[in-house]
Amino acid sequence: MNVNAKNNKSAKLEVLMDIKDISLSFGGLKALQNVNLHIQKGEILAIIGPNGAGKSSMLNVISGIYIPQKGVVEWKGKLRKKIAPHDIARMGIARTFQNIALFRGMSALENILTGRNILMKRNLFLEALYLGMGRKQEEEHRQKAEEIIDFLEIQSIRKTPVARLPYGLQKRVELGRALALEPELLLLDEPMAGMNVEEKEDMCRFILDVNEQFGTTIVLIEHDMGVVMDISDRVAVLDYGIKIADGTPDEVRSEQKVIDAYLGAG
Amino acid sequence: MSRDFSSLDTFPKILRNNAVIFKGKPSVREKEFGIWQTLSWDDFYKRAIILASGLRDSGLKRGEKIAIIGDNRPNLYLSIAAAQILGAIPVPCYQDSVADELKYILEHAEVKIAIVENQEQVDKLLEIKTKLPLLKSIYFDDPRGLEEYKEEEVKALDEILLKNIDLDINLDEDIDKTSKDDISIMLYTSGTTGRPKGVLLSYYNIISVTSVACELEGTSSNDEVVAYLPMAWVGDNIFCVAQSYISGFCINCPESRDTLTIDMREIGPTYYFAPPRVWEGMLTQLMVRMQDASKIKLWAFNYFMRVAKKWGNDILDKKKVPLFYRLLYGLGYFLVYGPLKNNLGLTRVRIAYTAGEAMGPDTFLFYRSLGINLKVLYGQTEASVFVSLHRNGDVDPKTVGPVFPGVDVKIEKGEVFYKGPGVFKGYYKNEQATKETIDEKGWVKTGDAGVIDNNGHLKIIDRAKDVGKLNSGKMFAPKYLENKLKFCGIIKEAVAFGDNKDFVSCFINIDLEAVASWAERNNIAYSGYIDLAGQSSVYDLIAKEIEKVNEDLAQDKELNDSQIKRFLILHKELDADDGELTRTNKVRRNLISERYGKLIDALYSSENHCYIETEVTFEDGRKGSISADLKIQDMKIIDLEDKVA
Amino acid sequence: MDWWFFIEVFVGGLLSGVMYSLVALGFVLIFKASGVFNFAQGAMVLFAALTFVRLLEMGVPALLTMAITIGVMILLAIFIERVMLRPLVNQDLIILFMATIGLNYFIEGFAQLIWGSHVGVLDLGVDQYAAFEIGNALINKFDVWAALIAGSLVLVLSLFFRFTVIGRALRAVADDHQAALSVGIPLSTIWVYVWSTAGIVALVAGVVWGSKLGVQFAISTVALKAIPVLIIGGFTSVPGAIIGGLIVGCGEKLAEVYLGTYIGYGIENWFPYMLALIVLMIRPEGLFGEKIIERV
Amino acid sequence: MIYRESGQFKTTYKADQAILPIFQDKVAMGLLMFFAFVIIPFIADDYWLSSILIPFLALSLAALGLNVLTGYAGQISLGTAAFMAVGAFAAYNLQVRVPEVPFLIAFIWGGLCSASIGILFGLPSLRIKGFYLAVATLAAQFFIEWLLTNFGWFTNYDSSGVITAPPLGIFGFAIDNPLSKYLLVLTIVVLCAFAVRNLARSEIGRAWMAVRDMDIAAEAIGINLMKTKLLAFGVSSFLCGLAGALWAYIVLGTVEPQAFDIMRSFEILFMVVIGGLGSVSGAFLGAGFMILLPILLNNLGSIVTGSAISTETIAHIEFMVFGAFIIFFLIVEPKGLARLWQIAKEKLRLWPFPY
Repeated sequence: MNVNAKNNKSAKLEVLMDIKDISLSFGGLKALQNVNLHIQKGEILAIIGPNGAGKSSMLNVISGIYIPQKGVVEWKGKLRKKIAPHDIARMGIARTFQNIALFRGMSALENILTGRNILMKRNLFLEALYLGMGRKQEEEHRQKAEEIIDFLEIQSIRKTPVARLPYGLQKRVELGRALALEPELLLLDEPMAGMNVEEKEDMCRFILDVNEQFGTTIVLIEHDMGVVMDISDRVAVLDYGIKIADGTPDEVRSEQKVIDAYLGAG
Repeated sequence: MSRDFSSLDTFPKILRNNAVIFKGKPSVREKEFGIWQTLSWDDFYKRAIILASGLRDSGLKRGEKIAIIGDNRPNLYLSIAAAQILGAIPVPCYQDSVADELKYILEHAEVKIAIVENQEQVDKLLEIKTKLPLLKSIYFDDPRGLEEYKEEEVKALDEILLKNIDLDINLDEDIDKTSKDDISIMLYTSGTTGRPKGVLLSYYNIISVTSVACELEGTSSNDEVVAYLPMAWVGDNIFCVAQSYISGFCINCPESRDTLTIDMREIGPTYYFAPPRVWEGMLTQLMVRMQDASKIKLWAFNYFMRVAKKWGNDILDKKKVPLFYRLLYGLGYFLVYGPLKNNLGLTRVRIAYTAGEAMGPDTFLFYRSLGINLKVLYGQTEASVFVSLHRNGDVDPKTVGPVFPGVDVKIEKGEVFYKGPGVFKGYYKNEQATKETIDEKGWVKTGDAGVIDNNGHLKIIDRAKDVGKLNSGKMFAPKYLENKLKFCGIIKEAVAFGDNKDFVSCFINIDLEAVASWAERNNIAYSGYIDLAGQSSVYDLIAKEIEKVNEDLAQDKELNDSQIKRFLILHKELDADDGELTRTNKVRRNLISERYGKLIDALYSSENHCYIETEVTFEDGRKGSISADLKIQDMKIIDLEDKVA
Repeated sequence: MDWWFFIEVFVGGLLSGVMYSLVALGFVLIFKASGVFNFAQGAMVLFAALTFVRLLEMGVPALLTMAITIGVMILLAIFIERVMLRPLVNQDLIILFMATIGLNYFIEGFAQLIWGSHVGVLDLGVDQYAAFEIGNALINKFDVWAALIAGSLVLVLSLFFRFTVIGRALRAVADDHQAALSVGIPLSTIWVYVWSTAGIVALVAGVVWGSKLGVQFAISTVALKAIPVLIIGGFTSVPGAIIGGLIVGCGEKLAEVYLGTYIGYGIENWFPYMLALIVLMIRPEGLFGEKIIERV
Repeated sequence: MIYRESGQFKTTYKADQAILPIFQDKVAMGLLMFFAFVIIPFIADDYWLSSILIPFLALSLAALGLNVLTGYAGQISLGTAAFMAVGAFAAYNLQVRVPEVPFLIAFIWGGLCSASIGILFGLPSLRIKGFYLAVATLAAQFFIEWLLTNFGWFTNYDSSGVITAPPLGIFGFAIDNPLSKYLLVLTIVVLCAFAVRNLARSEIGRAWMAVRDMDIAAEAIGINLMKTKLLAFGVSSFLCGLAGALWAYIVLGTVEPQAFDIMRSFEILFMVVIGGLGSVSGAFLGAGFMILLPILLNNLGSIVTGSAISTETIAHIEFMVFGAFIIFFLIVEPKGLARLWQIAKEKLRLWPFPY
C-alpha cells in the first residue's frame, strides 16, 4: 500500500520551506556553512550525518530557534522573520526532542492534552468554575487527544504518570504530544535514539502512518543511516556543517562522499 | 420479565420487540477513546436495519452466508443482527485463524460477503481472494491503515451505516418472513480431528434452550457481560448474543486486548463466563502478585483464605454456619475477599460459568470460597451449548452437574448421548457426518465417556475414543490424567500415552509464568523457555507434582495402573499455530503423537534423553525450527497392595 | 550642598558596606563550592556569635573561647553535611535552597534554645561612638576597625585559597566537581571544609556585628542584607562580595540621607533589593559573577 | 480496601473528568463538607473557632495561593505575606474611602490589587529563575512592608499605624460572633479551593505545570511562558490578597503592617512544602500541621515537664521542629503530606496486592 502512497506524494511538488544558502556559527565555531535545503509538502525528509555534523543546528534553524547569520528561510514562499519560540508552534511546526522532554508531573493523557493547549481558548473565570466553554473545550479536546492515543495504541497507559513509563513508550507519548498540535511540519530529533529493534520498528510504523493518514510533512534527523533509509522519501547528508548529499535514499547510499563521511566518522 | 417466545420466535423479531420494551436501555457498549460508548437497544435496532438494507443493496439475499471475522466489536454484532434480519446466515470465524483456515471455511460456506474488523483481516482475505470466486465484498470496521487500499471489493462498513443514517427504512416484511426453523447462525467447530464442520443452529434451537437458561438463572436487563471470547465460538453466541436478546442486558466490548483486565475491572460484569484456563490463569497471576506483598498483608491473605476455604462454600450455599465464623468471614470479606474480587473485576458477578475442559477442584473451590457462584456447565455446539449445568446450592467440583431442563441424557457403552430442543439441524453439506452424530431417534453422540453419579450429576471422564486399554487390560483415560496433572498450576499442558502400552508416560508443558516466578524466588537463572524447561531443578519440581498425582491414582482401583512411569518436558509450548492445539486449545493427540513419535519411542525405550528438532510458526507467520536434547525422567510407581501386605 | 557631609555619609556607607561583605563572604564560599545558596548563613552568624558571647560570659578566656567556637562551627558543618547535604546531593538546587531555609530556622531555634535569647554584650574595647575627623567629616572609629577586620579576613581567605591544598581543592570544586575528585578529596569532605570555613567567617561577622548591635536574634537578619550584596556582586566572586557590599552600603546610606527626605526614611530595608533587582534585570549573573549557562 | 471501583465505568468524558471520579471519594468529600459546615458549628466552642479553625482556614487560603505559584507553576516566592498585606490594606482603604461598599466587594478589590502587585513583581520571573526570583519577591516583601509603614495614607493616618476592620455584615446580618465568621471564612475558602482545583485540571493548570516541568518543551508546543507565569503570579497573589483581607478583618481585626512580615512569608512557604507542592489538599494539610504543631508541643511540654514551659522555649523548639520538618520532607517526600496521603490511597486501591 505504501507504494501508492509514495507515488501520489511525489505527484505534488509544493515547497513548504525553502532554506537558501544559510550559514550559522557560534563564536568561532561554524555550525552550518552555505547550506541549501527545501522541504516538500507531504514528504519524509531525513537529515543524517555523523556526530557534530550540524544536524541539531539545522533542526533549530528549521524550527526557527536559531536565526542564521547569513541566508534566508522561506516558509510557504514568504520570508520568515525572527519569531518568539512559542509562536513557532502556531506557524504549524511541532517537534520532539532528542532527550525526552515530557512533562514528568503529568499522565500520558495530560501530556497530549497540553499539546492541544494552543488550540484552546483561555478564559480564567469559566475555567475556574469549570463551566460552559471552560468545560466544553476540555471534553472536546479530550476526544481529540483520545484519537491520538488510539492512533498510537497507548490506551493501556493513558492515565499512567509518564515518569513511570519505559523509554520507548515515553518517546511515543512525546510524539503524541507533538501530533496533538495538528502540525503541518513535524520535526523529529533522533526519534529512534536508544531504542531496541521492536521499538524502532513501531516508531517507523507510526512515522509512516502519521505521514500517510494526516499528510504531515516530516523532517527527522538521525545519527545512523539504517532505519531512516527505509522510511524517508529523501535524505540530506550533513558533514562538518556542509551538505554533502541530497536525494533519494538509494542515490545517497551510493554517494561516495557519504560513504567516506561515515567511514571517517567511524 | 419473561416474554412469550412462541410469537417472538426469531432474533430479528425479538430485537424489534427489544427496541420497544428496552428503549433507551444499553444493548452494546464499547470502550473506545477512553470512555464506554453506549448503544441503546433502539439505536442498535435502527442501525441493524440500516446495515441490513445496505447489505441488501450490495446483493445479499435470503439464505446466503456472510462471514464475520474479528474481535468482539459492536459493529460485528450489528452485522450478525443485520444478516439475520435479511434471512441471511452469519458465519463467524476465529479472528486468529491463518489465511488457509479461513479459505476452507469461506469456500465451504460459499460466503459472498465478509465483514471484518481491521486491516489484519482484510490482508488475510486479499491473500486468498483469488481462490474465492464467490467472495464479492469485504467490509471493514476500523479504517486504520486501509485508506490507500485500491481493491474495489474492500469497502468501509461506515459507508453503509453513514449513507442511510437518517433515512428511516422499514424492513418489517423481511423480519416477519424469518421463521423459527430458519438457520440462525452457522458455527464451524474446530473439530479435534479432520476439517472443521459447519454446525447449523436454528432460531428454535437457540431460543428454546437459551430462554430456559435465562429463566433458570434469572438474568435481567440489568445484567452486564463482557464479550471477550471468540465470536466464532458457540459460547459467545449463546451467553452474549442470544441471552442479551432474550433478557435485554448489555454486552460490553473491551478497548483492546491489553486493556482487557482494566476494562473487566471497570465494568464489573454480573454474568461471567470463562474457560478453566482463564480462571486458572487469573489465580496463578493473583498468587504471583501476592508473593511480593508485605508480611502483614500476606499473613492476612493466607489466614482469611483458610477461613474462606473452610466456610466460604457453606455460606455461599446458604448452609448453617456458626455465627462466629460468619462474622469472621464477614471481616475477611472486608479485608481480603472483597478487595480481591474488586481487583479481578468480579465484585458484581452473580452467575459464573466454566466449561470446555475439566477444572482443578482447588481452583474451582477457591473462587467459590470468595463468594463467587462459579458453576460447571457441560455442553456442545451441536446442543446449542446446554447439556448439563450445576444448580445453585448443588455444586460438585468433580461433576458437570445435573442434566439441563428439557434435555435427556443416556449412557451407552460408557459414552454419553443426549437429545433435546437444542439439538442442531445438521452439519452444513456433510450428510454423512450428520448421520454419524445424530441417530434417527434424535440422540446425539457426544464422543465423551462419562457416568451419572448417585446424586444424578453427570461426570465426564474423557473423550470416548481416547479411552484406551493398557496391556494390563485396565482402562486408560489420557484426558483424565492430563487434567489431573494440569490442576497443579505449574503444568500448562500435558499429553499422556499408554494405549496398548505396558505403562503410562507423558509430555509436559510447563506454565512459563508460574515456573518463571518460582525460578526467580529460588534465584535460578535461565535464558528462556527452552533453557528453563531443561533445568533439572524444574524436572524435580514437576516430578513432585506427578508423584502427588500417582498417589491419588493409586487409590482408584480402575486407574491405579495409569500411574505415570516416565515423563519429559517439551522444549516448546504446544501451539494452535502449529496445529498441535485446536483453536479452543484442546490437544490434537494424533497429530502430536506423529510429530513427536521419536520422543514417544524414547519414552518407551531405556533412553534417558532424546534429541529433537521441530518446526515452529511464529506470531507473524514466519516459520523456523528449534531443537533441544530432552531429558527423560523416571517416576516410582506406588503400589498400595504392597503397603497393605 | 555640603560636600564634607557627603563624604562623611559616603565613607560611612562604605564602612558599613564592608560589614555586609563580611556576611556575604560566607554565602559566596558555599555557593562557589557547592552551588547551594545557603539561606542559613544568617543563622550561622547568630549561632557563632551567641556561642562566643555566652562562653565569654561564663568567663572563658577570649582565645580559648575563639578556639571552642571555631570547633563548634566545624562540628555544625559536619552535622549539616551528614544530615542535610548528603541525602540531598544532586537534587534540584531550588530544593536545596528551601532546605537551607529550614536549616536557618533550625539553627536559630537551636542557638537560642541552648544559649537563651537575652542580648549578649560584646565589648571589643572599641568605643561604638568614638569618631575622628577628616576635614569636616566625622568618621566612626568602630566602623574603620570593623573594616580592617573584614579586609584582613578577605586577605586571609584569598591566601588560604591560593596557597593551601584544601584551598586549591575548593577552587577546583568551584570550577567543576570532577576536577575536585581528581584532586583526590571526596566531595563530602570538601563540603565539610567549605561549610566550616563559612562557619568561621560567620563567627567573625557575628563578633563584629554583635559588638555593634549587641548579640541577639536581630543579627541573624543581617543575612537578608547580604542577599542583595550577592546579587550585585555575583554569587561566585569574593571580590564581588566586597564591592557589592560597598555599593549596597553607600548606596543605601546616600539614599537614606538624600532620598529619605522625599520618600520617607527607613528605606535601607528595601533599597538594596531594588538595586539588586535592577542588576538582575540587566545582568542576572551579577557584576562579577560567572555567566549562568542555560541548557537549550 | 475501602475502594471498590469495579463497576464504576464512565460513559461520558463529563463523568470521566469529574472533579472526583471515584464514588468513594465523592462520599468522603461529602462527609467532610457536612462535618465542616454542620457538625463543627455544634461541637466547636469559641476558642476553637476563633483561635484555631478561622486562622487555619485563612492561612490555608494563603498557602493555596502560594501553592498555585510554587507548586503548580514552579515559581518560588518569599513575598507571600506582602501580597497578603496588599489585600488587607486595599480592602480596608476601599471601605474607609467608600463606606457604602459591602465588605465582600472590598475583599475582592483587595484580591485584585494584590494580583496586580503580584504581576508587577512577577515580571522578573521572565528573565530569572530559582532563588534569583526568590530575591525579587523578597524585594516586594520589604518594599511593601516599608511602604505601608511609612505612608500614613494607607493606615488612614492612624496614630499607631494600625488599621481596624469595620464591622462586617451581609444582607443585614451582622457577622460578629465566631461562628458566623467561621462559616463566612469556610465558604470563601471552599469556593477558592474548588476554583483552584478546576484551574489545575484545565488548560491553564496544564500550562502552569508544563512551564514547571519543562519550560523548553512548553514553549515548543506554543505555550507563552510570559503570559503563563504572570497569570500564575496574578491568581496566586489574588488568593493571598484575599487571605490577607480575611486575616486582617476576621482573624485579627486590628492589624499593623508588621503582621505581614517576612516570618509570615516563610510560615506560608513551610505550609506549602510540608503540605505538598502542587496539590490543593496539601495547602490545608500544611496549614493544619503548622497550626496544630505548636499547640501539640505546648501540651507535650507541659506533660513532660509537668509544669508549663516558658513560651520562649516553646517558640525556640517550634523553630527547630519546623526547620527539621522542612528538611525532612524535602529529603523524604518533596511532595509533602499530600503525596503521602496519595500513596496511602493508591495502596488502598490495590489492596491486598502490592502493585
